Amino acid sequence: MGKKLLITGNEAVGYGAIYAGCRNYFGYPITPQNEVVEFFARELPKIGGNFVQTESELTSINMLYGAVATGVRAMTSSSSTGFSLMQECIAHMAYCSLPAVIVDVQRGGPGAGSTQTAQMDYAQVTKGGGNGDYYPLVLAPFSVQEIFELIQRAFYLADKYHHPVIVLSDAILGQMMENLELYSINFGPLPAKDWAATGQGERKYRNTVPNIWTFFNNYRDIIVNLGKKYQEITDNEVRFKTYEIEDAEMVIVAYGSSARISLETLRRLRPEGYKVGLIRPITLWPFPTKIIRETSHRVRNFLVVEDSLGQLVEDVEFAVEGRAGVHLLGSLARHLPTSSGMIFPKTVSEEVKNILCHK
Amino acid sequence: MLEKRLINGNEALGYGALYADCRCYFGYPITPQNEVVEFFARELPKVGGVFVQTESEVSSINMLYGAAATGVRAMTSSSSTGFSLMQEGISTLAASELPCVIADVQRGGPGGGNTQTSQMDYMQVTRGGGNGGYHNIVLSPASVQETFELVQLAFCLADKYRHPVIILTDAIIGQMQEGLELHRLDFGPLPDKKSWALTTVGDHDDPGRFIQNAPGILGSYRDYMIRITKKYQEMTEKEVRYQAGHTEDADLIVVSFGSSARSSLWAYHQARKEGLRVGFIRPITLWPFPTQIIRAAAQHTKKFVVVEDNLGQMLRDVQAAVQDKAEVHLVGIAHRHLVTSSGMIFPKTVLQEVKRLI
Amino acid sequence: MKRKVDENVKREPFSGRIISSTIKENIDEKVEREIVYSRPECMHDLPTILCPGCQHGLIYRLIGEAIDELKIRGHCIGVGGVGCHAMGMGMLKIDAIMALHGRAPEVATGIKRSLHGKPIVFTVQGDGDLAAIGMGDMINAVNRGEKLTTIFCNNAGYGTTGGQMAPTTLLDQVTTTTPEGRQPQGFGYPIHVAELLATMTGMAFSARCALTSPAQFNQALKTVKTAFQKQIDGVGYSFVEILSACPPTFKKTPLESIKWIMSHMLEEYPLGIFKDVDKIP
Amino acid sequence: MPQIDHPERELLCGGPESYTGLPTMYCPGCHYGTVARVICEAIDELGIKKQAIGVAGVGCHGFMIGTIATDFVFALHGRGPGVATGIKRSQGGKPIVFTIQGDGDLAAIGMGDIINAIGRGEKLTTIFCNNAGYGTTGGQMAPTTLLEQVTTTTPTGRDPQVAGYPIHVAEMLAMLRGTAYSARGALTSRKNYNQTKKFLNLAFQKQMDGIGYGFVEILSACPSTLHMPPNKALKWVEEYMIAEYPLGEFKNVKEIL
Repeated sequence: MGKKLLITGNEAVGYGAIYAGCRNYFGYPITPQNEVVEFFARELPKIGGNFVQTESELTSINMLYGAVATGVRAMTSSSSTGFSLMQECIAHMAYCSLPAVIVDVQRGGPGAGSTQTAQMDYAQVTKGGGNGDYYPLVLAPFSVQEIFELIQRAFYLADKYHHPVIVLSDAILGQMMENLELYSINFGPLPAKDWAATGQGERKYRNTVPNIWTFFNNYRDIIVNLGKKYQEITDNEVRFKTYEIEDAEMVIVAYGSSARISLETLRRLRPEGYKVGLIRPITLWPFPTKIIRETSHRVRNFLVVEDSLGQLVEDVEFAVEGRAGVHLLGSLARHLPTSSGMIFPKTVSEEVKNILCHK
Repeated sequence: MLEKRLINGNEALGYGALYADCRCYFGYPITPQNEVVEFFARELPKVGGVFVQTESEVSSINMLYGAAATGVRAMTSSSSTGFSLMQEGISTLAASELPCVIADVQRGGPGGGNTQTSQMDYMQVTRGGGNGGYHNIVLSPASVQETFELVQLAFCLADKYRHPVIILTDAIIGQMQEGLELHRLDFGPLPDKKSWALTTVGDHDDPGRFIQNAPGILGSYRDYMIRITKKYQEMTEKEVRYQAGHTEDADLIVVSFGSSARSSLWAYHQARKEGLRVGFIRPITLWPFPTQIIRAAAQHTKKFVVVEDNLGQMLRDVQAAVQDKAEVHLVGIAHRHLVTSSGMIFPKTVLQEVKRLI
Repeated sequence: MKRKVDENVKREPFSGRIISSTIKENIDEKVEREIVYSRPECMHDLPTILCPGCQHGLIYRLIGEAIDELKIRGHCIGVGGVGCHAMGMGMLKIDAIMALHGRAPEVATGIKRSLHGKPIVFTVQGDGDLAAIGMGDMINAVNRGEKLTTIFCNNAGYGTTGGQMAPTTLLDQVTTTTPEGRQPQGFGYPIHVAELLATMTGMAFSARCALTSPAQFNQALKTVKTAFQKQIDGVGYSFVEILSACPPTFKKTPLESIKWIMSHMLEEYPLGIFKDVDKIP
Repeated sequence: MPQIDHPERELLCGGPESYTGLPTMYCPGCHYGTVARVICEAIDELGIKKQAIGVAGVGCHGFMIGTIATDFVFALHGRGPGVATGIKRSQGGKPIVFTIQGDGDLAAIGMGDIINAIGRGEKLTTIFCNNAGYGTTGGQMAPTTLLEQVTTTTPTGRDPQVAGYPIHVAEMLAMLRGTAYSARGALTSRKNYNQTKKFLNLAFQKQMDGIGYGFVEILSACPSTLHMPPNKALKWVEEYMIAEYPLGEFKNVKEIL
């Protein structure tokens, strides 16, 4: 049995990284993810790791780029507006096929937005906020325990595909405290990092990142290979969880903190006899299009619950292909007009009843 | 008589801005859009305008933010990787609802990529590369003349909606020379900026205006969200623009934008000459996307080919539009004629694919 | 004026504010009073939302007084950075805009140039905003020869985000990201922005002030006025660094925070004028 | 290539050991080939080829990745010091990491990055190629462009009222506490070349001894930006650039207090 702690989601990010063998963190303070920076500042020196407080998110991501180019496990974290500053280098790491883990603890947007919770970065992280053809893997946990586990998986996936992986948390998940059981997860063997630039040493050849020969000569193949990699990831890495969708008349789709709210709604509505189910995407890219498409053949209505003006809803509509109604319960359903507002289970229940009664 | 020039697309961007009375430009050199920076460095001082060569794209976009806040017409431009650096700033301009124009002359990516052409920024510009899920109107010209005209339109739309507008061209459109007819477009009256622009309070007993980059921190966040939702709704209803040919009787429709649309257009004309029932749709606004025309066409046309110089980004919007009513194929970067970064999708490749699918 | 004052009233040093008293003061309303000290004209009658003992409120008062004395309220545009210091921007009755983190000099450039140099544009930036993420922006603004004014609030840490290290944090100072104190190995050295910028050709004026005593406040007011004057005269960039207390970051009481500035910060960051020219050759 | 049979031949001068042997991709008269050579020679003299990792910025200088035979990482525009920090720290400080940056890369977009790298007390070496303009993008103004110099974005010459002043990076960085070594060299003569090599040796040595940041600015000619033939460009560097940017050491300390 692993050790148990009562801890915030942001600190679970830190524990997840340490249990995944990550000893390098580069970060800049930004609300609401300061606890991540502070966790590493406190814990990494104790175990001989490197913590660098950078001067900006631009520097964080570029230090990460340098560190992963040497083959070590490293990560950074930020929140929405800081994450926007990182776009160029995330795209560049995808281009160079480098394994990196980046955590985005979402806050309100656009721009500096607010420091409170929101889920407005979905499009940014899944559709590639930077330039060029790239899609980072995106993992969306919905509990403190899952943050811890998905961070470990993120490092594994990054090393397996040599590709940036983003863990998308939000202010609610980051700031709330829950029980956490600590243990390391073994995902099996990984490819060797013989491409890393560590100083030539006894190696016969020198390494450059990106490899300059393909860089100059074979651009089309680099991109086509990226495309193949995306296909492989889409085929193998889709993760999601379903809750009572077998007999459901309508299905809620939600991720992250909204999925918690939706799950609570389910628990309240099922005893009342409402046949409602929940699909919770765990990987946002690759998106679980297939399960939603299959479900859309027998369900009349979908309700997307996300704390934004409608981003996940676009992917759900894409999957449903017009066969069923797709409704959105977004930020406008928050209980307060200020930035501290949240979507409450009560509101979701009302919306579900509303849709089921008017079908 | 209208003045005529033989000019490249990047300079047409500059002329468009001058004809739209834009007198402020902030930019940083990056291939393949250096001609834009150099154009403004040369031309703006002559007309009493402001040109600043910035130290980075981050600076460019933030200077634009300052200039737009004073209510003047201002713009910046960059290319893919520099444009990525602007994401936070663009997101902020959308948050502060400031009118301005940003041009992205696409090059190869991701990241640093290369300096040759590609069309890989589609997702970035249409889905909001920055945080917060905002949407900017994206105009995609396919010729030098259209670049010139769409820049003027962009300034009008920016002022009309009080929102940033993006011009998406690419290295081919930017670098090629074509005939350009210079003329001023009149789009009618626009809302007054006096109510919000920062121009100093003067001697009046004005308490001062405040431009906020964080809509959630002061005041009602919900009001802001309702306002922008309505704004996006209005843009989606009113601003969709596209060019279409033979979509009623086509067995196959080619959908393409920007420089690829030029290759596709030739293939479409050629196919029609040869008696093939081929249609053509060129979205001019990439956001809002012309979903309706494609969805309507999908009722009777069972095959679509998307031609774009990337791994398939607009492809997704077309798939979403046809809703499983038709097959959607891609002619993408794998169809380039060369393996190096100088490769292009040739018109004859498009024609071949069209014939193969028909 | 009649005033009944209890002998047991305790007053805060420097400000003279009453900390505790047993009876309320009784003031005879009928007696004519003269206002000798009040809120500057260009400030809204609003309470600040800063922590007790924070000196950012004072900095805004300083700016307000300088603007009033120079009679430039109608021509000013303020640019606020990201951090607590930006919260004061709403206090001033002038046009104002919020910049992104570190980008205030560029936003100011955009404003100043697009209005053809007419307005008086100043930025208020903190140490995270200016010395960390915005260092390059600042240096390049000076190097471009902009005519702007920057007020730099140096409180040796990141107050807004909960007390992390800033580039200006002193050696051995404990913050949440330097739990063992800032060590040069791994965390580097405190940066002296006023001195660094003074080496640049585009600088017209660079100075450092503190607010630990009324004398220093008056000195600071004079300095800020000079800085604005340099912009009004179109000489070049002007820069004033103001050492200020952040009790939450220091983890000290307001009074101890002031003492700490006097004993530690002043030693690392000497006050004075590092550059003052009337013409840039 | 035709082989000439000439038994008495003696090798007087060859390529440095840490030179890959590839031809450079530079324009005629560009000094960057020479900059690459002087870096190679310094690396050879210190015998650090096997431990060294280079970080190349964006610009023509980035092509030195093809000529200097050490491990290399391409950095994004201006981000060299950040990338180098990541490499150095994640490898426990063992490798000798150097960045090669141009004037756009370092003095414009990357100014904050280098100042903060020094502020953090990094032990790195930066080689700054100052050619008073943006060569790669076709000759625009750089922060180091001289007053009155004509570029494509200052068509009437750089005017301080609108475009500011040339920036003196070596002197400015010498002001910072974390800098152990800062110097400026040129490559206009044999004497300058040797002096520059000495500067580079010292700058690397400061990193190897773990003292602090080493910085060398190298003035170089870019005939394309200057619109001059190679020999005139070289004269221009001698005459105008050295007048604005004096050569020499600005900081050299054995220990940072």
